[in-house]
Amino acid sequence: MPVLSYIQAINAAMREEMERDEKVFILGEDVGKRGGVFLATEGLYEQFGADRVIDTPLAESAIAGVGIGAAMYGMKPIAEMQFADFILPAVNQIVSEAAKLRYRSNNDWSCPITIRAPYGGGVHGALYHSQSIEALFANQPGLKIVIPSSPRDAKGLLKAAIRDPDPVLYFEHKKAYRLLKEEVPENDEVIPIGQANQVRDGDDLTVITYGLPVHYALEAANQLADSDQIETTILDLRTVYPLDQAAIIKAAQKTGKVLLITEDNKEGSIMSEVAAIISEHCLFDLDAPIKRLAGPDVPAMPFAPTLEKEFLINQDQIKAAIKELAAF
Amino acid sequence: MPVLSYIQAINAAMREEMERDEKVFILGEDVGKRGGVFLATEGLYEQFGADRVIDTPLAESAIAGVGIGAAMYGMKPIAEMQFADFILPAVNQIVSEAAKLRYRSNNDWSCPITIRAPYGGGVHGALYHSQSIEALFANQPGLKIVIPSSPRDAKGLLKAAIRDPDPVLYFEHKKAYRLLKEEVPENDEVIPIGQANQVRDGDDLTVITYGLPVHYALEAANQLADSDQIETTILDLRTVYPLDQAAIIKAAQKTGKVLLITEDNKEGSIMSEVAAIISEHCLFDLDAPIKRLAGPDVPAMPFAPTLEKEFLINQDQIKAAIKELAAF
Amino acid sequence: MLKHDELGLSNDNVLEMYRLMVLARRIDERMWLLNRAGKIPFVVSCQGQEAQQVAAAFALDRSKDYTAPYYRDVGVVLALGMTAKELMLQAFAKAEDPNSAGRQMPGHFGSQKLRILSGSSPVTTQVPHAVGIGLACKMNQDSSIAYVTLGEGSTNQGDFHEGANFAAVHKLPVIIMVENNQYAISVPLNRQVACEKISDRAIGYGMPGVTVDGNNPLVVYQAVKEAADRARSGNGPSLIETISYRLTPHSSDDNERTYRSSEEVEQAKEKDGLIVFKQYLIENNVLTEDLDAEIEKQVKEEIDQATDYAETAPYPSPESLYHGVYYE
Amino acid sequence: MLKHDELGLSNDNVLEMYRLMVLARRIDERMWLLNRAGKIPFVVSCQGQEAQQVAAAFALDRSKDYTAPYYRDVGVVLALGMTAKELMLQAFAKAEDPNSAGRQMPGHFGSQKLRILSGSSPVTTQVPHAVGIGLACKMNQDSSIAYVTLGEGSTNQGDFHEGANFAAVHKLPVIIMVENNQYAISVPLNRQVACEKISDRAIGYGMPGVTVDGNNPLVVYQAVKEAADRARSGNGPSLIETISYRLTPHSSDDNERTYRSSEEVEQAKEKDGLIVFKQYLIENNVLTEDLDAEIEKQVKEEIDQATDYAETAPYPSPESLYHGVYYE
Ligand SMILES: Cc1ncc(C[n+]2csc(CCOP(=O)(O)OP(=O)(O)O)c2C)c(N)n1
Ligand SMILES: Cc1ncc(C[n+]2csc(CCOP(=O)(O)OP(=O)(O)O)c2C)c(N)n1
Ligand SMILES: [Mg+2]
Ligand SMILES: [Mg+2]
Repeated sequence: MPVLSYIQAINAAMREEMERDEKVFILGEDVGKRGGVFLATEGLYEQFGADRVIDTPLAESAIAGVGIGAAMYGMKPIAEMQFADFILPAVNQIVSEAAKLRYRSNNDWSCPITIRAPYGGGVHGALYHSQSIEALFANQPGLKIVIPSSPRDAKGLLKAAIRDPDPVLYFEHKKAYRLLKEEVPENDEVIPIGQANQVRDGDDLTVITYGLPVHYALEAANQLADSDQIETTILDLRTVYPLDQAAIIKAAQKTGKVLLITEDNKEGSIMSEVAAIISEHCLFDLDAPIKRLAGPDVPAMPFAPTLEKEFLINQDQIKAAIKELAAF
Repeated sequence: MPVLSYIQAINAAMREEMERDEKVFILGEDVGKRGGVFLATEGLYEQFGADRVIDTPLAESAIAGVGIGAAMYGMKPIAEMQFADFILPAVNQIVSEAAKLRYRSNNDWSCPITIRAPYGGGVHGALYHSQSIEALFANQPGLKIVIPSSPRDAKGLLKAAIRDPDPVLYFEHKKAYRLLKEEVPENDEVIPIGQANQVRDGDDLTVITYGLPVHYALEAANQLADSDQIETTILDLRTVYPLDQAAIIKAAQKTGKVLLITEDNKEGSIMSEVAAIISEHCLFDLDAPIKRLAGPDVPAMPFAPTLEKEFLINQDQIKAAIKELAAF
Repeated sequence: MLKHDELGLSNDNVLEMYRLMVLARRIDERMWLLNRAGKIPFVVSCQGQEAQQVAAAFALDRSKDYTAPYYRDVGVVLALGMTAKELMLQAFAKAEDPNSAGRQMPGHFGSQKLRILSGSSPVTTQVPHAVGIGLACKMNQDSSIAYVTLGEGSTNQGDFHEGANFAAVHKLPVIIMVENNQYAISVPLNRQVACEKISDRAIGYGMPGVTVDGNNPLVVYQAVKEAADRARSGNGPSLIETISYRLTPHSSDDNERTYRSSEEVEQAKEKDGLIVFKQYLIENNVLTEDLDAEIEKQVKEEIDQATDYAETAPYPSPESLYHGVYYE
Repeated sequence: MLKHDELGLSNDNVLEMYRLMVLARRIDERMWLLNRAGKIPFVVSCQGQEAQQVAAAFALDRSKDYTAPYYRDVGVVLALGMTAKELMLQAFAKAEDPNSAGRQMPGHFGSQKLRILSGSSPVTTQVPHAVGIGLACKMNQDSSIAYVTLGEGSTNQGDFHEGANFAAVHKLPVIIMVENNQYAISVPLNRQVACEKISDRAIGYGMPGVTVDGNNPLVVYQAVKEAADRARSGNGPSLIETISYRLTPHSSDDNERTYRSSEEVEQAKEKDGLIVFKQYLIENNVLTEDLDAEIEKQVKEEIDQATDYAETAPYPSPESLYHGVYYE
């Protein structure tokens, strides 16, 4: 198996799906000759031409809306938002249209669009190139929201998103793009949307998280297994909306101690719903209060390195939280 | 004290604030001669003229964005969105701009705008005139979200919103407009934003809710006190973002049994965060799992009366949930 | 004055057009009666716009083109094959309604079979959708084209601009027709736009733009036909503005006396396209008063039957609320 | 050719304009060096647009007008009174940066004192803000006007359309200047718009629109002056398009070789407004090579000092992350 970075895995997923199905095409800003500002679409313009890798005018509501129209026709558009922060002009198209199309037409029309967007901080992106935006969409039935935590997942989940008959928001962590590398199958591995993934097994406590923090949690858990004999179960949500309730309940019950981690602001994050699910279903299984480790409730991650650092969750915090919970 | 309906209280708050402060003005669709499609601004055009009660072109991003610009100048705009469902084209202006203006300028600029919008269902409004849209904004530090549950609160909270130096989203339940009536002080009662309100006292269990369900919960609680001797504490959140953590914790601890009610879809609602707060802070005070009563996870409330009814939470469900929890 | 045979329309063609206009008008009138009798909760009218609607639809290839009509386009959908019965099923919100199975309000059309894109309530979102259809047609060498309508107020939404621009840059087979009926609810044209004609916007997109008399179906037919030919031969999109007047209040919830005089409305009624066209047909010996009476009679019967059927048809079952959120 | 004295500009005026253009250029060049040396994480350039920027600012009443400059407008903010030191403090993300105290990236200007509206990263949101300022000026009988800029690609956003239309309908004192530098990152003009000139959009709003040579600061000055007079005398907004060329890659993160040739860039450099203006000043005996050398020397010293100061200035403290979310 070739070793691919997270962004290479994303690129490979798109290439393979475009080779497999003529209905798949890409539209977005600078996705053509430029290959995307992060190079996610590198080489695709050359391979598939300007008609299937479409540089759009600078207008996100049109990118989403035109994609939705094409999806209604039966195409399988992959719409790229240059940064997740810039998906906001397209919220009406995504929430009022994509999410509700099947429902409002009683299954007559559908909207098989994938909307990709780089999210997350730690890359000196400042307030508007660092945000976690998933919670804003995570109350909209009809949508699915996928956030991969590794190259292999990135590929398999993107393939699933493209093939999905419903609209999928696919958020990719821009710091993971080149940081994460691993062996990724060349074959047609499609990872089902809607299922969380246990990435580590352990009896002392459970960490539930998604995206880049899965990587950090794994590092921390492995170190603490060595240094402190703390054994941690880690559940990677993979799909953050709608949540895999059964997997969350099972993972929480397994250890009775739960640490929830997100890079997003704390209040109103994905982890609020995870905590709510656990508190509805596993109250008597818990041996410690649920703990959330999240970004602070400030509008977004600032530019200055001192502030960016202060905003981001770090390994020390994760380890301290794990130890505290294990000792509870 | 005069008896006012919920919408009359809203109208009175705007009139009084416009009389008090020349910087207050209204902009929105049909707010002028028409007095608003629900008549929330009735009579204000006549009293204050077309320059302070401005009929805008049909464009929500401009209503928000122009309001934000005027607020930067030092004005106190009240922007009306005709229905909360139609705030979505303005999400970028609200989230990227209003919410972040003070922070990104390090307190140099501020944005004292109030954005009013009728939300909620039960009025045959179908998918796009019935939505609860608060959760979409309830992860954005810099914003405040207020939802009054009674005429008196509607007036006092709207006055507070208009005077607030920061952007406030003020959602008014359209079914409450003419359903709810009570005595409302004529004087300058300003109800502070950020503080929940205990509207009923009881030792058996705690209901936490906001908006129109407060009214239903009160009815149910009073009936069950008579019929079943169940005594319920009811906490009206009033401000749904950022939440009044202290009041939530206190109310949960008081009875050890908590029922959370929202008209919104369940997953990712305001009640998810309330449950998370309780599960972080009051685990050992709880005698029963946290229970959430909410709308189903379907895109929105349909038009047909059978479906609207099936979507909406009703008195029977509230009573059954209270009884079940009391008996736990 | 332009004659129908110069446009290649036979006497049968124009009689059929006239019949559909009458049918649309009478359906609308019946709906108001039903609404005032408390039998249906809501009506939004086509009255005053039927002539342009039917004429425009006739200029399309109704066997293969796609349409994204807006809520007043009863004339369009009838011309495309929707029946009075189907419209009444929608008005009564019954399970058999093919548009949405009673989920959406009247005026929210949609039919995969008739290639009518499902519409929502937030105005103007359909413009990018139609552009997406145009894009898909072009990519698939499908000679179908996309036709989309909206009101003049709605042209002030960002989605109009973004959609029109996208269509022009990519030379897509799209016709955007603006039905300018002088009002957006209560807001008259001169408070919506400051340009002389809505079609003046076309030059800013680099597409042809024309303004025609919406009360003269033959000039509308001609303009749409030209635009359709242009689109089908690869020469890109067109903007057409049709001028008429909204003869009813905005909807059954509106009170138009707050913002316009009955004299103004009465004057407009004299120019009603339905009357204008009837006169034309009589003067040109296509229609007689007898034949007209016969048409009216048939239409009435059709509507009577449709109403009876719809009124007694079953509502969607409560359980159906939960279906069609995602692919099942 | 137009002469500066015909415009009422003295020799001192044009020399000062020239000095500011040079200062802007050299600051920008220095930032690239600092970026390539790893000292600052990001640059977004004004190079090629300084002439139009400084000229436009000089046509305003810099003692009272409001501006909403976009990220390339180093020339504008310098002309308004921002200093090299302040810009360097921003580039180094230091606490003393008056724009945002190191919270935002370079190019995100803002100063209450200088009436420069705080800007964000999502493009075009500033257009409605400027319109809101115009509205507030009009309401307060304040003879100030609002000046806003954006790139040609950004005119495709809904906010451009909605903002321009609002300003025109309400005849507000606003100038919208589009700095057309031929590219939006990698996407050339003809993939962004299909109109001949961006100023063709003005007629669709009912406002005057002109296109001028952005490399000739005198014609830019003249156009902005006329628009300012129009705005100040109550005749509403104007649209101005200035044509120039982006001489650098989009930003320090861009690789322009993927989408344009170095020949094309070299050709454009010959028409660089800075060179054109220098020649003009020399030919008109306002500038000599000696004086130019002196200006360059002073500018260099200013930038050296600014850089030294900014480099050693302190970063914002980690604790400051939590401040300024709401009014404190
Ligand atoms: C985004 C959005 N904002 C507001 C509304 C409420 N609304 C429904 S129709 C309408 C006026 C539309 O006017 P126009 O476009 O001229 O169409 P007309 O109804 O006159 O045919 C408004 C404001 C809406 N449906 N969608
Ligand atoms: C809403 C939004 N979408 C995308 C971006 C990313 N982006 C930053 S600048 C830019 C191109 C802007 O082009 P133009 O308007 O021509 O201005 P220029 O940079 O050429 O001066 C893009 C796509 C953004 N900042 N905001
Ligand atoms: Mg209209
Ligand atoms: Mg540009």
